[in-house]
Amino acid sequence: MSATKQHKVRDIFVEGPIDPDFVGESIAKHATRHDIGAHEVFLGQVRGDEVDGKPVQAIAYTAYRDMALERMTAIREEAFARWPSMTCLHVHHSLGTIKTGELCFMVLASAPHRQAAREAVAWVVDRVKSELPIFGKEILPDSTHAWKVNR
Amino acid sequence: MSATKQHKVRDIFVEGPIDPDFVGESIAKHATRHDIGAHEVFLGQVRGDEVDGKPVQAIAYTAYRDMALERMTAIREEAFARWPSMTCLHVHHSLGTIKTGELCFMVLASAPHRQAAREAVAWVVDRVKSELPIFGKEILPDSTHAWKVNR
Amino acid sequence: MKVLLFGLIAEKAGASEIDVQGSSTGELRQALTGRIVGLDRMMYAIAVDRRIVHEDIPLTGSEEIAVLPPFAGG
Amino acid sequence: MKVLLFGLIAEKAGASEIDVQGSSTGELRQALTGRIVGLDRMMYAIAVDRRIVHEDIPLTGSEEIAVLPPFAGG
Repeated sequence: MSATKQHKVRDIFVEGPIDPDFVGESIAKHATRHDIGAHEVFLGQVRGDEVDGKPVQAIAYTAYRDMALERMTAIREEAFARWPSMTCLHVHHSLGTIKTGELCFMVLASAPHRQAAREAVAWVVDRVKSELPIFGKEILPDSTHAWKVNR
Repeated sequence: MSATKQHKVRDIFVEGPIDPDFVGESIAKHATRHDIGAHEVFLGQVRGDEVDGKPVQAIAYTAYRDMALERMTAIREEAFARWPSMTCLHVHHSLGTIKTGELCFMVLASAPHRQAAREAVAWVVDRVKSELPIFGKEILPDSTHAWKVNR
Repeated sequence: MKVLLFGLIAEKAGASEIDVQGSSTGELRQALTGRIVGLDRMMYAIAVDRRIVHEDIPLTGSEEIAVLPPFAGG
Repeated sequence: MKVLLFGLIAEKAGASEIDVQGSSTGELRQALTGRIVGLDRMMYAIAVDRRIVHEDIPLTGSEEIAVLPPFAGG
């Protein structure tokens, strides 16, 4: 009976890569929402960057889970306050080893019109990248590695 | 052997709604491109807006096909010139009757980094909506209809 | 010359193409207004060879002409 | 007090947590530098109860403390 709305902490983390089919399934679930006119989706894919002349073969992701989920809950709340017309916001991030070419990050926003969905996805992606304590070890050939840092 | 690059006119039109599974399949095809780090996707879904107090049940799309494809080819070329790092751009639009809740429009851009993919999708979506001769008849209950106009 | 019609305008004309005469887009607009009831109160654009033309330009009769109501793609 | 370590810093320390003493975040930084070789040349942040703290604040010992290298999510 508190005056403050209780916000559920959702788990955004999935073990292993995000299946491209999951993207389609996530969108399909919104077909019953007749107030939605626009979905905007961002997907992060592991790039085969060269590090010291060696191509990245995979990124092993770890996270400070409890802090990441607390931060994400705050970001979600702020996103819905900034774009009140947004009907849904789904965020998923991989943990564990994700190979080059596989998907590791998904943000999906849905709204009646494109402007809200577009702006919310851009804003949420940027906030997640800069504020969530997620760490990436770039796996290189010959059992070497490097630590990824977001630009 | 012409000095001018020959640009293929691609058919963006599909008969009927865009299957959400097709979105996942389109993304999955890029797993072999190790220079891609970001995919941005826009999806248009038919909204159940009220028109004169009656809910839209479907939109029947028609197009001036030849002009639409010519315009789209020009938009594609300009998009690749504006965002040279963009690796791929896929655009699909439905023709025929698309029910409320179904998808009628998809734009997918892929790039090494998110900024190019994000900006290109926003720009292409806006250009398609304002420049492609596509017409939408909103089907209402009782065999009535209204003609949709983009805002 | 043959003129392609789309959407609301095709519906009002009861046809997807129509034969009208005109040696310029201005003359064409006048001829169309006489043939399609209510066109003078509608928003539309004329495309000549698949490009929208706002000015009054001469026509030879060999162009591909279309009358386009407001776009609704996306 | 127990301090959680992540990523490159956990790797350098050879552990995902470490026991160090300090009555403030400033003292904690000094204690960590003595325990983790090369930490003084690394970029890192200290989180107290899951919030990053830039100032020097007092610690009672009951807080959840973590040492975080640069983020790489997305």
